[in-house]
Amino acid sequence: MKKIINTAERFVPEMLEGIYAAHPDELRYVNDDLHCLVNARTHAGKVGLSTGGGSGHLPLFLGYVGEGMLDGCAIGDVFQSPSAEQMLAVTKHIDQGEGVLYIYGNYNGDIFNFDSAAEMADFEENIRVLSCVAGEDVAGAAPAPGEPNKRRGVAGIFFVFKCAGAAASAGLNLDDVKRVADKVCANVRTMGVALSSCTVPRLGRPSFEIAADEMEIGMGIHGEPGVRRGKLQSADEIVDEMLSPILNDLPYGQGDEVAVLINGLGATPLEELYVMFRRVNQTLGAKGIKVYHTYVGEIATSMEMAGASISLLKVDDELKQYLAAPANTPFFQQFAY
Amino acid sequence: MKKIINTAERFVPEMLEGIYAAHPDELRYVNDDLHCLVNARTHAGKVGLSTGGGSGHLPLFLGYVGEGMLDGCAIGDVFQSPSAEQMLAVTKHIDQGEGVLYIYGNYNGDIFNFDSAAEMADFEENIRVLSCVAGEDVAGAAPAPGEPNKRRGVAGIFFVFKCAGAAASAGLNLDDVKRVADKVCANVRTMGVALSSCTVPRLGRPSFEIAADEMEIGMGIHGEPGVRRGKLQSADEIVDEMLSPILNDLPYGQGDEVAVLINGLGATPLEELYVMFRRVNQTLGAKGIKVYHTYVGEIATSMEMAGASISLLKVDDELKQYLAAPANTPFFQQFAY
Amino acid sequence: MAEVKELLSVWADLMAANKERLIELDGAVGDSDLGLTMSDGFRAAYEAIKDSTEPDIGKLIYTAGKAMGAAVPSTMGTLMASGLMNAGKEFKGVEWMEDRSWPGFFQAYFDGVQKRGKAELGEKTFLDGLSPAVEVLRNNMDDMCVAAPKAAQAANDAFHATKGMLAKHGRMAIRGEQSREYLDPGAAVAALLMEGFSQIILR
Amino acid sequence: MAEVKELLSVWADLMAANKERLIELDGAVGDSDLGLTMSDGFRAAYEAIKDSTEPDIGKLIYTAGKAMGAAVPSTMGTLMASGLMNAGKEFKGVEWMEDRSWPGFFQAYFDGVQKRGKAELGEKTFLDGLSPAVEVLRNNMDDMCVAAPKAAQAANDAFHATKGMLAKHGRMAIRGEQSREYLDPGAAVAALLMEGFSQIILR
Ligand SMILES: Nc1ncnc2c1ncn2[C@@H]1O[C@H](COP(=O)(O)OP(=O)(O)O)[C@@H](O)[C@H]1O
Ligand SMILES: Nc1ncnc2c1ncn2[C@@H]1O[C@H](COP(=O)(O)OP(=O)(O)O)[C@@H](O)[C@H]1O
Ligand SMILES: [Mg+2]
Ligand SMILES: [Mg+2]
Ligand SMILES: [Mg+2]
Ligand SMILES: [Mg+2]
Repeated sequence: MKKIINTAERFVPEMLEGIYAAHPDELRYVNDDLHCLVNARTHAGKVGLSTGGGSGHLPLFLGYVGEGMLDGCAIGDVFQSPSAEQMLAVTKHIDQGEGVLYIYGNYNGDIFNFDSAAEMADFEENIRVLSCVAGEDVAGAAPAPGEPNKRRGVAGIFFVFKCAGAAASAGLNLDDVKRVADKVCANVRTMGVALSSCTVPRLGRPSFEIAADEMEIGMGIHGEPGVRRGKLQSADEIVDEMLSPILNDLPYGQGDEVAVLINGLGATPLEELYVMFRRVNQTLGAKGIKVYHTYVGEIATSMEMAGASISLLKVDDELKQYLAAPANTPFFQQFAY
Repeated sequence: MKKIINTAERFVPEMLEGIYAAHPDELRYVNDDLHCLVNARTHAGKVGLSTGGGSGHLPLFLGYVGEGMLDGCAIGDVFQSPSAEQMLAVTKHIDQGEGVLYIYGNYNGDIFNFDSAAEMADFEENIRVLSCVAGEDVAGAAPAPGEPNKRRGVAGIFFVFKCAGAAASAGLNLDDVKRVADKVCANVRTMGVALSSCTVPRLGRPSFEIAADEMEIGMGIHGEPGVRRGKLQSADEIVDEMLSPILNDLPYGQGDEVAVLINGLGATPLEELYVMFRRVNQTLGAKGIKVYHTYVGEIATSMEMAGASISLLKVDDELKQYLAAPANTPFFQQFAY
Repeated sequence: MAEVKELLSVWADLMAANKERLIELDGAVGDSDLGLTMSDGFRAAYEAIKDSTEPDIGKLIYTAGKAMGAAVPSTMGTLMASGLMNAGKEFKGVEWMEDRSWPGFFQAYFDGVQKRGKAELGEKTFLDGLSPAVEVLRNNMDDMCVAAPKAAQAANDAFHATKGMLAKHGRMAIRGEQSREYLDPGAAVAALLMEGFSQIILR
Repeated sequence: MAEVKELLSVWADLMAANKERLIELDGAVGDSDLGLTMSDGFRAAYEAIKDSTEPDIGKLIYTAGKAMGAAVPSTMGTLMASGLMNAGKEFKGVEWMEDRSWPGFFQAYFDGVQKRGKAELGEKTFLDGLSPAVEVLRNNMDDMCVAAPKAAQAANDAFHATKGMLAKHGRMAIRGEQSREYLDPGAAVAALLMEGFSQIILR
């Protein structure tokens, strides 16, 4: 473990102190708890959007709190859900009387706590809460009809934040914002590859072992096992192996349009992400799928893990409009396109 | 070496293909050479700003070509200067009759080639070229009076791009844009720390060895030796050791204002950069130095090197105005603040 | 009240002693955090009540559960919090823990976990570890000194029996059929809970 | 013309053969690229002219230098390009390389490097490796078979003598006084150039 930290215990609170100090005009915390982060500005009459999840994924989750995206975020310890009480505190602050949508990843801990928080918000505060649970990692099997979705939520949640955020800013009501969020979830698919492990500070050792010449296709963003461990291959081979289950998971026709996200997990240079995008772009072109817009960078990380993920979002005119809307948070800025 | 690439030889051209494919509306290349990158838009009457340098530092250098920043960039192989011919091709394209300012880092290879390019631009094309060479790494000794500056240019060049870019967009002439760029150089100081090496693909092995419990204070962004190798310390201790030579290199008084850049070298998580900023902020606060604005993130990297750098730019009203101006490039977006 | 404090104290110590083992079990199939969350969580639960003078056992247990949920809001942390809080609700107003009350305590714990996690028996979770133990307790209500070690044994057997089961919940479920090859880490926690219970009963 | 092609061919081979050594020398004080840039650069220089039918030796050398500059625009790559291009200018119109011409060739090479790099002798650069060799050539103009191996020896000695010098240029200059402990990698290239020259003269 080679980290620039003081102690493992103080890692998350000190990171948060740094974040509030760096962005004093944009971010606040509520309930006297650094883990309850909200946009410094409120927008009367707007549906509130909240997320939450473990630390160690910056810019995910808190990085997307800001103009045109989310209103609040409950922050957990590294790779740990925040508590229901923290979620509730954020919920109470961001509700403008129009209700709140929770958008979070499909992990047990988060589900249990957001469910509790939603119950408390309803019973104790009379706030209407709906939830959108993102789970788009095709490393997991597609849910059988009627079965709950067990797929993990990974980098694709960024598209949910972006579109739902733009929809809420455009004045849609809670049910409609949820419809937009659900539409994104239904149309986004992700696949990852890991080349090296991250180390959770409090564990003090790598979350998994991987040989110097190996990669693991489909590994999750906390180091959960993937679908295949094997020798490190060329960028084009890796991309092909990642892209094909993504493309097979939704019907694609000639002329369909997608937004692409090539996400770095932490230690992989931007240069390599662009080498990957080159291949993605070639393959999509060959299949007659049009790239509407491309995001390349670190959008959802696993501390210092080396590796990347590819997400495709199949877009229609509505999603295109929300994707292209401006956004301005301390960690993500986008002019309208 | 664990990289998502095809072959070391094709690494840079394939990365560039990916970049042009991802940003088709914003970027172009000239001279039939992927290494000669220019903004897709031209601005009549504007002074042209160009940079150049080796690959492996994304978003540096090419990432700052776009609205409100630079007009073109000549791109070299990993950690290698581009050629004078490539620089000349970019220069010819971006010149709008108002002359061109070269802004680049203080490295021999770049200096020799930019000097050649400037001579050619003058003799062959009648384009007036001025240069601003950024060298702000306090790991090197301050130049004796009358001696040339030997300090390396590192992440602080971002501030030069930002301010000179805003000045050129505001319509200043070549001499004035150079004055602004030089003012930034005179007022910015940087210090780095490395925790792990990067690997140049064509070398295929780490550029230097460093033990699992060691760090090197003052290491350069190509792995050039620093000022002290020692046991990894706590974040606060590391920041203290980096900050004090920065603060000692310029006179600071109560109420002086600075822009801060906490830059990740590649593999260090954003979380840790914020832990560092927390300490920087404390120390500046204790000295009565005001933080005007903070940038935290990967601004100038060394492939997958773990580590970070701290840059302080002492600002006056003019520099504040140029820093706060909007910018929009494929790799860097900023709304006016 | 004394027994409950003692029980939580023993649980805290046991989770701490088994921290590495739980990290390893969870590391094989999940994210390696279970050792940390369980040792921190039960420690927080105990700390929250250890100096309390609250005579109401139910309130005490509820408070411990709430502290656990705030301290370690992970899957198992939240489920253990739900178990404790539900047991607390069940024992509200009770000031004296009789031997015969223990089966009901663990049943309430079980119910709290099931209500939050919505898992069924046989789906390879904590519930599969706890359930046979609760049954043993219920069937040996009259002598906890007999029942408790038997229940501990039953929970431990049940933990080992999770190998072979198909995971339907949490991180392990992603592995599908492959999950059968692994022990369930949450069920190991159930075995530790019953082990701790047996220790305080036999003291 | 044949000698020049041969010389560049030998240089390309020598740089390739010494690639690892140059990487190591540069790795100790710089960025480890020198082995790559020199082997690629001299290869490119040779490739650019090897099939040329250009009779003008000056043009040939100039072309080789330009190719080198485009292929490896690093510090040493650019300096070597400047050296070759300057030598090319000097020998423009010459179609026959006489033995007595070689000192002038290397002097022009030296001048080209110095004009671009603006270093003085004694500042621990390539120039310090080349300069004594040029002097030996000039002093033994009449018999290159004697002069060339002597010059190679002089360049090699001069390379070793860079240990102790204070670096004033490039990456090594940052180290200040500490730079004295190291050999200069660029001077090693000078020694290889003279070694290659000696080889073709003695063939
Ligand atoms: N729905 C559920 N009901 C009961 N127990 C569950 C449920 N889901 C998971 N578990 C238990 O939680 C254990 C994993 O806990 P934990 O490590 O905290 O999860 P994670 O770190 O994956 O969030 C599993 O071994 C299983 O016994
Ligand atoms: N101004 C200069 N004039 C002549 N030679 C120089 C000059 N600066 C550096 N050198 C030579 O260049 C060598 C380093 O070359 P190279 O590895 O290409 O540099 P870098 O990789 O640091 O850009 C030094 O060892 C030195 O001999
Ligand atoms: Mg776990
Ligand atoms: Mg967990
Ligand atoms: Mg070098
Ligand atoms: Mg170099």
